[in-house]
Amino acid sequence: MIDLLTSRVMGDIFLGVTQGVLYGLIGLSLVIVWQSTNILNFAQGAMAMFATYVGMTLLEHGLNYWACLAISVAAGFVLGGATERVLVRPLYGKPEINSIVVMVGFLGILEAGAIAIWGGTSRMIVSPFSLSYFQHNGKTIFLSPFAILQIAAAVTVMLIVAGLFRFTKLGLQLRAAALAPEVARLLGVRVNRLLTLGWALASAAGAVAAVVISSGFEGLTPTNMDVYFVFGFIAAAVGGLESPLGAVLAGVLIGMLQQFIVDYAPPSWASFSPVLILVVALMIRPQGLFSKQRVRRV
Amino acid sequence: MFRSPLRRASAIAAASALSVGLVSTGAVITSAGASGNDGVTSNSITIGATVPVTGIASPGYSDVAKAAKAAFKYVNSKSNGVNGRQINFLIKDDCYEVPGFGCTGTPSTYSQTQALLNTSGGLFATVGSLGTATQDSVRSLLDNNGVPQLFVNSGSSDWNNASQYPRLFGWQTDYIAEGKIFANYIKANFKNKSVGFIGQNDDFGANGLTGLNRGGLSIPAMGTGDSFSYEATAAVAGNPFGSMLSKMKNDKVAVVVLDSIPVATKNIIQDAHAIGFKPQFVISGVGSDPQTVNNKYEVGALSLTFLPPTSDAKNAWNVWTKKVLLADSADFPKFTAKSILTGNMQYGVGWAVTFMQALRAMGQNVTQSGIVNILETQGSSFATPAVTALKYSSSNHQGLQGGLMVKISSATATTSITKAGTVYSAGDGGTAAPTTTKYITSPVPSWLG
Amino acid sequence: MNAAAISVENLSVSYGAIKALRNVSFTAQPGVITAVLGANGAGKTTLLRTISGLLEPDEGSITMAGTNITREKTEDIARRGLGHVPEGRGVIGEFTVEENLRLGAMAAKVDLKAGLAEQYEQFPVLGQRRTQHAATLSGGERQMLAMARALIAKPSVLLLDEPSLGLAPLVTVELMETIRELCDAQGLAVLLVEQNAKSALRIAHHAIVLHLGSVAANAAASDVAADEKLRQYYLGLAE
Amino acid sequence: MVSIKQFIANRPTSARALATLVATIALLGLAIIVDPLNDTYLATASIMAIAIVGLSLLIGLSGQVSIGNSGFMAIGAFTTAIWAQHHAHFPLLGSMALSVAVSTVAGIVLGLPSTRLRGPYLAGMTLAFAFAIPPFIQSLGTFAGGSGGLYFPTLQTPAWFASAIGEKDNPLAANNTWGAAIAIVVAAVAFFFMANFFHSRSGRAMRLVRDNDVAAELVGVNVARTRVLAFAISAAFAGLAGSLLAIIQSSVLPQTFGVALSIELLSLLVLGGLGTLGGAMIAGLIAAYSDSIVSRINSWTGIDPVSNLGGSLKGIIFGLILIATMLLAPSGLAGLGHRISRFVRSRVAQKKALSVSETP
Repeated sequence: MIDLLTSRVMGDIFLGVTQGVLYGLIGLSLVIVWQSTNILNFAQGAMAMFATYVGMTLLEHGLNYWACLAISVAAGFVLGGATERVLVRPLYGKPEINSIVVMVGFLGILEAGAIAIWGGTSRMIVSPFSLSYFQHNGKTIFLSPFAILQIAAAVTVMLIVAGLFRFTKLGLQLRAAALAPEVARLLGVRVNRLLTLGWALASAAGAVAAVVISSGFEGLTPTNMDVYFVFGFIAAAVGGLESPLGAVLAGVLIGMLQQFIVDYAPPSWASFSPVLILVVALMIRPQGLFSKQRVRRV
Repeated sequence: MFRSPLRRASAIAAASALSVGLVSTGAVITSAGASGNDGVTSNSITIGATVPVTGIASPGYSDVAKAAKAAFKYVNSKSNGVNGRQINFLIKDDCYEVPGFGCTGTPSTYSQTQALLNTSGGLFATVGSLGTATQDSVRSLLDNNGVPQLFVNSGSSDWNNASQYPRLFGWQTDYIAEGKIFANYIKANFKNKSVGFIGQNDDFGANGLTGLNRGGLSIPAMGTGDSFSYEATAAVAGNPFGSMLSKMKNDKVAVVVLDSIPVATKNIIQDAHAIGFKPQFVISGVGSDPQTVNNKYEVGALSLTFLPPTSDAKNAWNVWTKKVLLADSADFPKFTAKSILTGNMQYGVGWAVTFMQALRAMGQNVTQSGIVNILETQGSSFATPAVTALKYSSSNHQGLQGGLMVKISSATATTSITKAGTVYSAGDGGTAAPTTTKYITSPVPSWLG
Repeated sequence: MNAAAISVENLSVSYGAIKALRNVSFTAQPGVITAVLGANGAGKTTLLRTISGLLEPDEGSITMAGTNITREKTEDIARRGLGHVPEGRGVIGEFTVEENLRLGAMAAKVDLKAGLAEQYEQFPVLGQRRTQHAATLSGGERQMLAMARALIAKPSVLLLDEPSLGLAPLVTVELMETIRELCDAQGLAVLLVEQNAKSALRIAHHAIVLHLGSVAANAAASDVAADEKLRQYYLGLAE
Repeated sequence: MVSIKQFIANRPTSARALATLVATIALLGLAIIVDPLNDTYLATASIMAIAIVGLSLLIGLSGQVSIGNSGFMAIGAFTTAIWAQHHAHFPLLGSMALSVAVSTVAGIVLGLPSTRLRGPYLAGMTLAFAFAIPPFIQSLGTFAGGSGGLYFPTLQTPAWFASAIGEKDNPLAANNTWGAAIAIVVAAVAFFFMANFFHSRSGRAMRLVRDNDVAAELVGVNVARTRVLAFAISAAFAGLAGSLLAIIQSSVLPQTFGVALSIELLSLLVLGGLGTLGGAMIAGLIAAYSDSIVSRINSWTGIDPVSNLGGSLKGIIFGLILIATMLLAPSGLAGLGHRISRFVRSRVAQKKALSVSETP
């Protein structure tokens, strides 16, 4: 059994899952925003990055990991809510090009702004969990305590989001506000507040991903969330943009696929092959793999 | 949207009118120096460089041009420039390898170089522009405009092509020479040990591998055996190294040579530590600067430098470089008397001094063809911070071709492990083994201030 | 004077250059069904949407139980006890029957369990389908769900927009009777918008006839039903 | 005056040809007058304008948002570059045509899913495409030059041109003017085509599909084919721009054509004005001069261009302008111009009306 864990295939699976849950987390936050406001938030990754930098800066002295996580997630929450209030609200009911352009512009400001404030050098938050992989008989199991934390964080966020949407009063109102805003308002649901809340939640979920990335090998730079955004989007789209679970599963699949490509094929293929998957998947099921076919709303 | 052809026609006319307006303001900007358009006046000389300010290559590397700028500023103020001419050094962000959206603009060195050429009064030369692909792509542009392209910050062999690009010069030890010196050292000190290789999948990795094999190691092509390649962007987003290192660990590789940029170096040594793999790392000077790599697991790794070890506090050039940086608190606000130099700072000051030497040797008659001639005829005798001579000649535009083997002795400094008073010299591009030559410690000329 | 459940004064609404309502005034009393009649485009739906705050009037005021609600937000008006079953019923097809009802009860301070029990008793078919997605219901069942969802919040005013649209005649009759029963039993003020004037007039106490955005008649339902001219020109009930 | 209006109304194509000709001659004249460095800016402006007007068709006319046109530019540029590797004396028109053909095919392939995808899915897919193209090109190895790109001989200025503009003894000036002239003429042809296309049957069909695809289907428009056609034309224009860029710069790097370029195209398009020809031209000029403008801002404000702030100034300015444009003036600079002219005209009309009423 343990020999299996040290095998090359399992190593790729572990590394792929660890990478893939991060795509899944960004995908998940895209899904929340999409569900509540029908907007694809191109600045999702950058907002997570910015929130995490804020958390890091506040805690530069006497860094406590959990406090940093909490503050970054809180910063993400505030940033998401404020973005909805200021930038997104004027966009409702406008052609989608407007929202795309505004979010792309916001992305530019956040990234360039982060470089201006914090510089381009990668920064790390040292986590209390070791990045070293487990060893067995001199062989490596490609899982570290930190990787387990990473996977656990992603699963927790996913469960919280899914549970919130499925089982709580708030979730019911959030879904109603997204599906039929006018009906929801006629029933007394404070839709505007909920839209703000949806963005805040999504941005907070994204911040979890950025915090985890900032404690991993690569650390956080103002631009390295772009890659996570692209693959997170692919995950969300393959998963169907409607399904939090689908986004995380698709993210994990993409992560594993990339890892296998890196291991068994020319590594440069890893960056473009998920796009092929996206195109093929969307050709077969335009509404995503994990999404129920929905009647077109009029 | 235009509904009638008249309105469209008028819009076209309006747009052309606007273009006339825009272009004419541009023309006004440039017409000031339209005569004698080579960046030289009686009391100033304008040069420029494209370097990564944002993007993955920028950490550390952006210090190179800044340190050079500090050196120019220092000489401008202490000695009223060189031969009475103030040096005006312009820096443009080349947006190189910006992985996503960070560097909004057209990430093409071509347009940045065009912008440099557009400097009012013209541009004398580009000095110390960074990167292989980025500088390859503007060789023709600069050559066609008669503008020298000096001291490209890259160890590629592309700069040594005097017949096709007579105004193009490299400065640092090239990757092939570096590879040969590494091979020579490994053969002597790690007899019969298995050697692995990870290189960037461009000429950096390819030339380095060529050098290792010319030096007598037999490392297979990247992608086979224990020889791997990575993509610069992949090194930033993701973790392509785990499986490579794990294979090397299984194959009991004892020495791993890295031709990697600092961010990849950091990921590799961290990954190796994470899987409990502890080989002797030998890292290209391009990607080993300890303060840039910023990782404690790098301590103990070997590298090559063509500049004095950063730990050598008595070296006259190190002393002068510190003085220069301390004088420029605008660009180096965090640099104090207690700070340790980084390789990037030494490097920028290195080629800046070389340029000033050439300028001084030209005397009052500064021309673009003159500096080429000076470098070819007198370059090898210039006093610079480098520990070997610049081997410029009419047929060799590469520059340095040797250096010291150093050990990363702490998270901030390097120490020489080469026999005292000597340096390795890799000679020409053939398979001849590197030789040991004298360690040059030229004094700092007094005119530098 | 006792405050009317809804009092509309000089209300004017326009869509850009088009005037949809001109100087509309009327009151709706508790325990009274007020039918709002008129041809297509007469402004019936506009009137209801303006009362609910979905549209903003150019002029005029709307008072609910003595409180001016003219420019309040839709959700705040709903929380004051105004139930609005919109045109096309507005049930959320992706939600189950019970989720729709829970949503209806959410904003009001009512006991969810008791409310659900009450509605399932009133509309037994909903009780049988409580876990089904609303999209799978028939037209009549959806209408019941929409009404139940509005009623569960215990509103004092109920706006019904074309409840009979798309229903079989027999179902319509049944539905109208249910509305009358509810109104009588709970003292609700009902504003019933209907194109099907005949069935609306059968249960309504009072009627307003709109024509091109203006009030053409405002009288007891029986008077309107008896007025041959109104029947002929505005209601298409000539025989 | 009336006769000109009548001429335009009766012979729209001729009127467009005439307008294009006049604009082309004016720009060529400008290219000859200005110094060599402004010539390179004119060339860049023309190239960017071609790519932007292609994107304008796709987004403004057919209503499909693409963040992937940098990928088509890459395909066009590398087609020309690879062709030039194997043919020492490559014909200009031939390599441009080849680039257009290859990128059109790519456009059709990427456009096919557009028949089934909507809005953000489509935009996201094109973004992923743009993201994937540079590493894909790098993975082709030496064939496409890897990450180091490809270099080829520079554009040769014909002797007749050099002597015609009086720069026989100054090959540098002649070269730059020649490059600008080529770019201007190609852009003129491209714009002429686009002007006619906007008013063609297919152009109207595209607008119909954008506004209401169900209605379009009812009146017999093939919605799927119209969508793919928009992608194909947009890709062809991007490919043409890429090819020209490669020819003028005599080198191509995969990194040039990253997502950042797509975003710049989109930003400039929005800034200039969606779905307008004049907007695309303005956008092209802004693209060419944006670096100069930013460096002027740098020198005005005294911000060190190599500082973190200086390096990111352009990104911040672009982002702010984008958001402001979308929230305040969604029709872009071209639309702003229209609004101003309409305002002025209405004021003039008012005055006229007043003076009329004053006369007894």
